Amino acid sequence: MKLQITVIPRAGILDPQGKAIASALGRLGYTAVHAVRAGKVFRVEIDAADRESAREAGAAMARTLLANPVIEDFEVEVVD
Amino acid sequence: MKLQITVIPRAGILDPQGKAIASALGRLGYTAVHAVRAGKVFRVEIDAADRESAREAGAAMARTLLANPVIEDFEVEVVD
Amino acid sequence: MSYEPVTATRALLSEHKLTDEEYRRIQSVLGRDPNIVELGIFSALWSEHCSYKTSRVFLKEFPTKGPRVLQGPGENAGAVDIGDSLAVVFKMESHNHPSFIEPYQGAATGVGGILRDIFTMGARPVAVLDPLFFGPLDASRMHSLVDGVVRGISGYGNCIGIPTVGGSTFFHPSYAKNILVNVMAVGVVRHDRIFRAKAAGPGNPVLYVGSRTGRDGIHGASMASDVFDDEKAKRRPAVQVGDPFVEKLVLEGVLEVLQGDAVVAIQDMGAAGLTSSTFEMCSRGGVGMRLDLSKVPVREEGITPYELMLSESQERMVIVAHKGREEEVASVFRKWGVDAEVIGEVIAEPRMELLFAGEMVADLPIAPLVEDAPIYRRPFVLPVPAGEGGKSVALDGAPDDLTALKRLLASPNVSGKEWISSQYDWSVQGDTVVGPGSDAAVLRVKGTRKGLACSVAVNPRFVAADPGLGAAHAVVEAALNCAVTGARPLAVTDCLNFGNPERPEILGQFVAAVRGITGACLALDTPVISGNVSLYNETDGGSIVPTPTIGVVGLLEEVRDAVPCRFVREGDLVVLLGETRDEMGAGEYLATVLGREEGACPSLDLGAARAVVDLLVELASGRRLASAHDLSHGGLAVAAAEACFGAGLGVDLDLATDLAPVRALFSESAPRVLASILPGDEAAVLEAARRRGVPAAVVGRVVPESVRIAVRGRPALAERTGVLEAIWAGAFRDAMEEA
Amino acid sequence: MRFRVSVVVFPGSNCDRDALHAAEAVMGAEARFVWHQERDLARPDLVILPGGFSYGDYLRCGAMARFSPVMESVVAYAERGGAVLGICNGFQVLCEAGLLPGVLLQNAGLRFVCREVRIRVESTQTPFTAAVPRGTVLRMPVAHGDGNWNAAPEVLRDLEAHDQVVFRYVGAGGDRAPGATPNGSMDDVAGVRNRRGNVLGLMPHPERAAEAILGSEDGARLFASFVRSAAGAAA
Ligand SMILES: Nc1ncnc2c1ncn2[C@@H]1O[C@H](COP(=O)(O)OP(=O)(O)O)[C@@H](O)[C@H]1O
Ligand SMILES: [Mg+2]
Repeated sequence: MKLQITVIPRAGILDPQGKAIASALGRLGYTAVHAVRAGKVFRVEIDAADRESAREAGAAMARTLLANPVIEDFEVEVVD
Repeated sequence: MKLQITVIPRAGILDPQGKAIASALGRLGYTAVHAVRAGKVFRVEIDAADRESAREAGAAMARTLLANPVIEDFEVEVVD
Repeated sequence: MSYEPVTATRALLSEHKLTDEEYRRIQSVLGRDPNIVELGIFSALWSEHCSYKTSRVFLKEFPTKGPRVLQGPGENAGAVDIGDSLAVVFKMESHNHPSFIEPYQGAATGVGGILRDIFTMGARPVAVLDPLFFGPLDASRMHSLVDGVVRGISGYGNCIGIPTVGGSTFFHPSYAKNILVNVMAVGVVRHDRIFRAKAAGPGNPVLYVGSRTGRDGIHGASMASDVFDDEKAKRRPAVQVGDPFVEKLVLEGVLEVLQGDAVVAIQDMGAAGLTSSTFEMCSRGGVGMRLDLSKVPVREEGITPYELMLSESQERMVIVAHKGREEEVASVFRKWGVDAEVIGEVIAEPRMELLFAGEMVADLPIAPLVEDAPIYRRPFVLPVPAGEGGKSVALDGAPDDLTALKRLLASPNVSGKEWISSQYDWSVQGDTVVGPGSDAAVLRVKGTRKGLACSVAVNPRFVAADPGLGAAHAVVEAALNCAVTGARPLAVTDCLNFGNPERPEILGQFVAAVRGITGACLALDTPVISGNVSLYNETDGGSIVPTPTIGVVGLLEEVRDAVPCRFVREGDLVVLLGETRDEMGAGEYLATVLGREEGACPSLDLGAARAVVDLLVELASGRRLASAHDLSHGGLAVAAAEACFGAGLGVDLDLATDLAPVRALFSESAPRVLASILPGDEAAVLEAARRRGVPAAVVGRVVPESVRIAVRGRPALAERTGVLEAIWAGAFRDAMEEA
Repeated sequence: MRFRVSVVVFPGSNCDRDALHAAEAVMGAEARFVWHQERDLARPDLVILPGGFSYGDYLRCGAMARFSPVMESVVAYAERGGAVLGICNGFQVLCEAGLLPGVLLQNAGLRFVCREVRIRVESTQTPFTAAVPRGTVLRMPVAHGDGNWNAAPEVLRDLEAHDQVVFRYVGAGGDRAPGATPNGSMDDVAGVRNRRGNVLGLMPHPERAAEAILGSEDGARLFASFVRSAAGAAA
């Protein structure tokens, strides 16, 4: 099964990369862009009995390793 | 409108980060994980007339700035 | 079955960059047609990049021996004795084409590749230097190329933990579509631990160590041997991605395993990967190998033998171990988390037998592919030096001298490069005595009192004006950069970046440059111990200016006594060593201030250069030098200003000369050095210079806060040091940050 | 008595040899490496988590190293009051492991930065600064891409209240100044300690500024302070 785990800096947490990208996009002429948040994404191939247990494993990985709960939120999606 | 732009190393291209994470997950006991690819995700807030034009703007940004077409693929999704 | 003999169509041969003539030679070597795997192997090994088929005949001219040389060209890197049973190992290489396609990965894997050359010799790498050559910053993609290259070097070098302690950065329109990324690495090893890449001992196991093989950069070696065009840039061959983390583990594993005696020979996989590494090891040892390619660790399914042999996946090594010791070797790598697999064995007969899934997929003799590879004696036309008889160039439209100095300090070639060097970890390993920003970096050698000075140099404009003389200047400048620290220049490495050698005038530049380097190395007693040739640096018919980059390592007996390149103390006397002539041709002043590139390359007296080097080493070891800085781009005025930066000092100079002030200030005559000495030392210093026949004069003193230069008593320019320093320090940073 | 210093080596540590050298040559300690898969710290008086790129720093700096077997021992050792010094990547590992407060984000300038900085001693409540007067300005290099220390405002207030900010970046004059902080750290924080004071993390590299030949001996003052405190404690 395939999971997509998305890790994004929490609202209110400094995101220097997102800020820099937003202003670079502005300079490139994308003036309709107001805000960018930059995060990480992980595509994980995993053996699992069903979607629910795959999702749970993904959430556990995110909690222990992939995201830092102090500054980041995560989302887990079963892609296929 | 909100876009999510996902940038992932192309198939066949070495992904050192994904490789290191996959083995870290293995060490942590997630032995059902075979492979991880690690990429970047950007959440972009943008003014756009409609979903289609938002998506197009997102694709253009990915091509010019967010992704490196030599080694990365990207996907654009309109989140809301 | 795909291992049938190929049908040598035009398209197939051209894809493999083989000529009809070369194909006939393959047929006669084999007595049959090759299969596709064999064809790929021929193509890689006979590429210019691997075989040096055009350059080899000329490189023979280099002086490569000397009492201190422990290993000259021919191994992964050269080695020079530095006493205390230690040797310094160094080499320079190019990663030009890959960096133009993908600057981050191209530059990163350039660092990775040259570091492997150092640690396969058994040496622990201690420093990296990065000579870079770019087009003007406003050229298409250039801004992101500069950014990407610097990030790539930083990303790889910092992670693996080898300090990047110096380099050079030169901008010229001829690099706009063909940037040059050269990287030099330096390592230190005990004499008795120097390892070589000579396979031996039939029955000895061959191990594959490091990252798994993917389809990265297949045809990289033939790409580097081909003229670039926009069409190819679009085809985008699979780019090699570097993994500095794995390289760090491979490095530690290799150095650990080489502490023991289980290893017979070791070689990294560079260009043409498994092919060149195994064939070259066999060639050096006069043996062969039988390899089972099914045993090669792979990253993805379905990789063919052809791809396995030609992949340029990074961070891989080949090791020949003593029979029965393979497990010992593999277990060291396993401890470091690195794959190590036995993939075959050494055989007595000098042949390469490759098996895959039980089938013989290639059976080739070694010598015809390596030492007896084709050698070309292509026609060449020696260049005619620019500038009629060194005639004085007119300086019409010259601004006042202060304005000119400010423009020079702001020019991309002269301005400070801290924006680059601060992205590199130059202090890791705790041995950096002098980091970037000086003529040469200085590293201490732990466990001794010694130090190593490392520098790179080339002035491509000089080389363009006169390839022979310009190349000699590069050797002299790199040596002088070391000597101003007090170090005795030991030896030279080079990276010869030129255009398409199939054009006689380009090959002529190459030949002249090799001769120029040879002459300078003989005069300075600095043999060439390693190097690299990068030809075909040409895009859409436009060639780069010839760029023979030179790296020099020098030895300081007492690293504590390393001489700084900037003034240290108010009241010191300033001494100018060397003669200033009317030599504005091919200079920075002409290019930057007047927008012209013309005139003759400055002359060079190699005996005088040797005398200046000897004098500097003598004065430094007698602790007579408070500071010393050699004069290069922009001449005396620029060097005088630079020597004031950092400490809030200034200088007050009065030049006694017959030259017009502008020429006295900005001529690029070499070799020259601006030194500061304690008042009271002048008699001894001038006497030492006289004894060695070096023109020397006290030209002023170190003062607070302002730079003032007069010529024959008449003020030429005066400005506060802070103003000049702000221009110099800010120009490049601002150009990179504003876009 | 000779001090025993254990330098932890993670795959990708690259200042481990520098730290060992500083421990031996500057502190006069008996120093050894402890491989990340070991659990025995070898009865140290001090554990150093050195700089580098553990596991390539591929996820977040320090995130993967935190799960190394040796870290269980380090955590237990720290909880017993053992002295732990995290330098650069070691600081990041300590934050990830929860032994020190805050996180180290990417530098505000989004680039790796290697340069000399000045840091001011703000707290003497650790053995590493006990003998270095508060307000002392020390010169040493930084070299990192992710040294932007951040914490929730209430966490920072709490740290201040308990004198846990040990170093701040300052300008040439010794005062906090624009441009002095190389990475955007909140409140110019360069190093923090735990409540008890036995665990210290900092981004700058004292081990690269511990000998005159390297241009600064200021880093050696931290090591000397530790040696004095530990000797005092033992006496
Ligand atoms: N790409 C670079 N990487 C690291 N250091 C650099 C780079 N470019 C320039 N420098 C440093 O800037 C200083 C000035 O360079 P350069 O002008 O080439 O030296 P020189 O004064 O000997 O001619 C040197 O110390 C050099 O190491
Ligand atoms: Mg110089």
